[in-house]
Amino acid sequence: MNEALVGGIVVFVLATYLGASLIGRVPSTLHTPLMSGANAVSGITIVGAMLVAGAGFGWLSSVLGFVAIVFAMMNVVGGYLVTDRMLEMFRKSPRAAAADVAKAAAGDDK
Amino acid sequence: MNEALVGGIVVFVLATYLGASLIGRVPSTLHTPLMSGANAVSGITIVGAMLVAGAGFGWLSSVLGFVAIVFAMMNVVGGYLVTDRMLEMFRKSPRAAAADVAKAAAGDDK
Amino acid sequence: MIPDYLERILYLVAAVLFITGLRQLGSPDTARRGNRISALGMLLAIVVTLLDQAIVSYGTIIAGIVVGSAIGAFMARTVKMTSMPQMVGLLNGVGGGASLLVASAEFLHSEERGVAVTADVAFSTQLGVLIGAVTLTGSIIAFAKLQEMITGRPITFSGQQVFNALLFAAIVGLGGWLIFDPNAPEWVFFVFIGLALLLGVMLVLPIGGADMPVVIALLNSYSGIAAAMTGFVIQNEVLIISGALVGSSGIILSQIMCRAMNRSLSNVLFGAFGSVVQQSSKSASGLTVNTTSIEDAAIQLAYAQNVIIVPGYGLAVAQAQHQVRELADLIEKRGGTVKYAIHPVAGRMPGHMNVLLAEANVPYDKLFDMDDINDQFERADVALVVGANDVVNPAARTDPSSPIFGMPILNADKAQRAIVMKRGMSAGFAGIENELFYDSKTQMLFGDAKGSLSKLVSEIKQL
Amino acid sequence: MIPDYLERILYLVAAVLFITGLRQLGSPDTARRGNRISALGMLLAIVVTLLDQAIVSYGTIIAGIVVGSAIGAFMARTVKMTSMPQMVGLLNGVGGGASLLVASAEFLHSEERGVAVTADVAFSTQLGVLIGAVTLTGSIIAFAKLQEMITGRPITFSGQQVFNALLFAAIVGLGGWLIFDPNAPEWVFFVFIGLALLLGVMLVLPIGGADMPVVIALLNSYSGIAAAMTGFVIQNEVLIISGALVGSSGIILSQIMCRAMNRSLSNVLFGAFGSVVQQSSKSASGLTVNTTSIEDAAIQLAYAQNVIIVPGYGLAVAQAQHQVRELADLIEKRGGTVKYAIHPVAGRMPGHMNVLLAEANVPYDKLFDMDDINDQFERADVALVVGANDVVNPAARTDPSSPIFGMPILNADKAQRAIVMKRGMSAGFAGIENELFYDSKTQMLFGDAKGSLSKLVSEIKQL
Ligand SMILES: NC(=O)c1ccc[n+]([C@@H]2O[C@H](COP(=O)([O-])OP(=O)(O)OC[C@H]3O[C@@H](n4cnc5c(N)ncnc54)[C@H](OP(=O)(O)O)[C@@H]3O)[C@@H](O)[C@H]2O)c1
Ligand SMILES: NC(=O)c1ccc[n+]([C@@H]2O[C@H](COP(=O)([O-])OP(=O)(O)OC[C@H]3O[C@@H](n4cnc5c(N)ncnc54)[C@H](OP(=O)(O)O)[C@@H]3O)[C@@H](O)[C@H]2O)c1
Repeated sequence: MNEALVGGIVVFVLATYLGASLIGRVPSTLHTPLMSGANAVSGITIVGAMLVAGAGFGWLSSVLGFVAIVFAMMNVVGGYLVTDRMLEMFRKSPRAAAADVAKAAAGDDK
Repeated sequence: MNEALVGGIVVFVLATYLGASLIGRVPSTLHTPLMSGANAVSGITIVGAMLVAGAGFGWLSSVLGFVAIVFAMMNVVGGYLVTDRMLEMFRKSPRAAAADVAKAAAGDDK
Repeated sequence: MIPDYLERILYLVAAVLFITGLRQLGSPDTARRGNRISALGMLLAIVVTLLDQAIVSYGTIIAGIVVGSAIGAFMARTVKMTSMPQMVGLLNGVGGGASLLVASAEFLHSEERGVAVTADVAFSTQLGVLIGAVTLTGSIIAFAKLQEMITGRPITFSGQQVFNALLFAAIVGLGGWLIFDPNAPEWVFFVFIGLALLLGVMLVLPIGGADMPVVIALLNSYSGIAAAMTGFVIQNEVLIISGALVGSSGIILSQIMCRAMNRSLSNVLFGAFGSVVQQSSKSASGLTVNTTSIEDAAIQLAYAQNVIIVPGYGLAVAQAQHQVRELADLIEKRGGTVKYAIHPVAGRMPGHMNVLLAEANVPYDKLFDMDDINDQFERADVALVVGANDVVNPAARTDPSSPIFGMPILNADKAQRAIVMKRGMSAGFAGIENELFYDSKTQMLFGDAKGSLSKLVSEIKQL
Repeated sequence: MIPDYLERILYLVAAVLFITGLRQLGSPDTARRGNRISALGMLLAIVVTLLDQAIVSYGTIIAGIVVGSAIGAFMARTVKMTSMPQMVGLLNGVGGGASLLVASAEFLHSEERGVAVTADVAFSTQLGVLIGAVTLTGSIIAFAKLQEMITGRPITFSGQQVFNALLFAAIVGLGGWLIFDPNAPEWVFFVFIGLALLLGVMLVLPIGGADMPVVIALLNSYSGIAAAMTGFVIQNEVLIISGALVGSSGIILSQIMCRAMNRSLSNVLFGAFGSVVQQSSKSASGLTVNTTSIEDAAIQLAYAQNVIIVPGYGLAVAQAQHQVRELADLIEKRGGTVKYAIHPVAGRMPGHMNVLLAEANVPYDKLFDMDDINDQFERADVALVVGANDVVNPAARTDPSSPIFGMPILNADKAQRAIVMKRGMSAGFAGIENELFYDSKTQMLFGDAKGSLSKLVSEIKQL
């Protein structure tokens, strides 16, 4: 195994644990936006698509790369916009916000 | 900046975020054991101490390395044992355990 | 055009923005900001990549970005709120498709040059191809099921499990060949892709339409892993980190979603196989229901002080959100108070009822979470159940043999009186009888929810 | 003796064990297992290092491990439960010391060989030295304060802030010199270390003894960062990962601890400077307290049905845990029920009361967390407050100008009657008056808690 691979594995493992610990107790209303927001992040493959399309590897790579960019960009742009639209619907009402503050004040250290 | 340094920074940043997200809502009874358990982990510097002491760098490094090993080992062994002793005192009672189960059953998805 | 180390540091910054964004997405106060922070990270990653030294031609890239963004933006702007889950599924599918294409392009390119790739790169490549392909077709099937282009019922056929096992074995075999024999003929690769695409279809077909949100969350996790594998192939850290983040958070999210429905992930994925069709333990024989008329129900609602409305999947089917709001406004104008009780898994996707009622401009502070309102049912004069069934089924509390036993439910049965609007006596998603309907305090108002609600409104107006 | 890649993978496994262990340490059910998992990770890391190719002589290493382990084990076995915080502080200090030594040894070794180190390695080295040194001496001061070898009060002198600023400037200056001039004379390095050690002392001196648990948690975080810096110096991933883990989790933990006391971290660290000595807003002038006698209190307790005992710091001072248990047993034998109400920050360290009462074998299921018992005070015949003060001060609920306003407190004032045992009318940790003592339902039983409790026991036995 070469250096870079091991480095990649280390980073992969750490990020995996990090991802798992990011999602704690999410209210169920946010499940769909969270799913869709995470989906947009998985569009990061756009980076790979750009590198394939732009590296001048010949026509085959360019074509595949082009389609990959279109796909990934749909995922990215669509994903973030859809999430934003959903969240716009879930604006917090003043009442709920006040309740939260009260809860926090009542001691959120358990 | 060389490869290894950047790799180190990447790993450092990921681990920092990971550490922060590991500690969520800890009941206050566990603050002291958690502190002491984390303290034992910081004894990982034992690895550095061993590398310094054992690398045959000359007497100065050996002496400093020896003292460093003793210190780090005190931290490691003392830390884990003290934590264990404390936690032994905090055994869960059946009552509390049952209450937890009830809570979980009542739906812990908010 | 920027030095290598700077590129890596900037990619790291992008990854940190993803991390911060995802964390903030998990709590209502910060969710919207979190999404934007995450989008900023993506923008940064794209800009940094544009500056990468390996990139020599920009034409294709710019064209692809423009086309893809336009399609994505159009889809996001025009989709109906209630079609969100299938939309997310589709977007997720194309994301997986992108990973598939990138990994394939890398593979074909190194074939072309005749360079022998090391086993670990070959391994990541084939894994990226496999997972990307499964994500692509799996998501398309999920989309089709939710869009009702194909039946929402689990699709099974005899020998399906044997077929799937063989399919999987073939994929593993071909993948192994590709990894360990750098001179494997090219057709092997294409057959490998074909079988992987088929696998995606086969995995999702036997899952019921109502479980698709969970499937999409899971496929989302897959597409993250596919991106991470692609990252190993092209040795790019930001792909590895972000892919792994999505990979693990997606799995956790799908587990949380299952738990809210009181089911296990494996039950969702493989439940259709070998399931002895659950006999509802309580059968309805010998019990009768009280029915009521529009006129009668209208009078009760008109003079009620406290009304709690319990919306369910039937409200979405009937698309009666505007009518329900009209009725509520009317009751309030006559001096009563109306609250909506929102069960976490009412409908067919998390937040379904919130989205639906928000569409009809129901004020957000009239929507109450289960835990906040459950104590108030006892004081309610009428609980108006509109197309909800499982989420008000008392068997979840009382009958350990019921498939929904243990799921927290809304206490509609504790109200002074319950009026239940549905078309007939059919069961809900869980396919079981509901004792509430036979309760002496319950009155059934049969008919399509939209129709009944409109009639109630005009009836009350005349009082 | 093992290949490089395998070493890195095994180190990664060790890091994952730390991660799993720390996560499990945060929840009561899994805490003990988590600690053991983490210890396993450390064992793995040590074994892997023993197999590192760079290690040529084992004598020193084995000797150091044996000596260090023996001392550590001895300390851990013999320390009294109530001295845990200072013990942890001391261990943390030597951990920081180890990082200091490793970084110094690396620096001196490269000096010796006359190789010029790059700026980034020099930077990590000096940071490791600095943080390691601060951790070492800071922890020692914290230890001394908790052990009452020096006064627990904040130690301040005029010009202290100027002095500290100059000290810090000197450290930054010398550090910069060392980083950017590879030919800096050797004395610069030793002066740098000396000043860093002094800084550790100066930072902790002005902090009050009761805040030491927070300081130790923070220094713990520092020692993690020092380890991570050492990792950069010797380019070892497991040091970087584990150090960063501890570094960030330690900071979060110290913030959580501050929040439980309703204070901010910066208030803890710098509160002693420029603090206008807080005048307690309510003064006691004109109010009188009701006192009671042993005989009277004994009768009340003997015939009470419901007694809630509220232990506080005074119980620890008096070391009266065994007497309190004896009294409770006696009441229970006579047919009453006794519960203990545990405030999260009662005493001087988190879990102080739990440890103390566990030492006297009080059954764990008689200890109730604040949230679980606060509703029950109204139904209690007697609330017996043993050496607690701030945690039962109603000003936290009612007086916005009070320094403890907003801290959740135990509702001892809601009980039918409260008996408060303390030596006199001195204030508690927060230094403020307590209205509860002047309440008409409250009776003061003055005297050392241990003495009063023993007398109560013998009195009740004679009834
Ligand atoms: N929210 C999620 O994320 C999610 C995801 C997957 C599965 N689920 C599951 O879905 C279920 C949701 O429960 P629920 O109570 O909302 O719905 P439900 O139990 O599925 O019941 C819906 C009821 O609405 C009635 N209905 C259908 N069309 C109607 C119309 N046009 N007018 C009036 N009534 C109509 C149906 O009865 P008739 O046919 O007799 O009218 C049916 O009994 C739960 O079991 C949950 O676990 C939820
Ligand atoms: N738990 C933690 O982690 C932590 C850490 C740092 C600070 N703190 C702070 O410490 C405080 C803890 O509150 P607390 O109510 O437990 O204690 P407290 O407010 O400090 O009061 C302790 C009381 O015990 C009395 N006492 C002392 N020695 C006694 C003896 N031998 N016999 C009988 N009584 C005796 C003292 O009054 P007399 O002198 O009149 O007898 C004093 O008023 C809080 O303000 C908290 O924020 C806690």
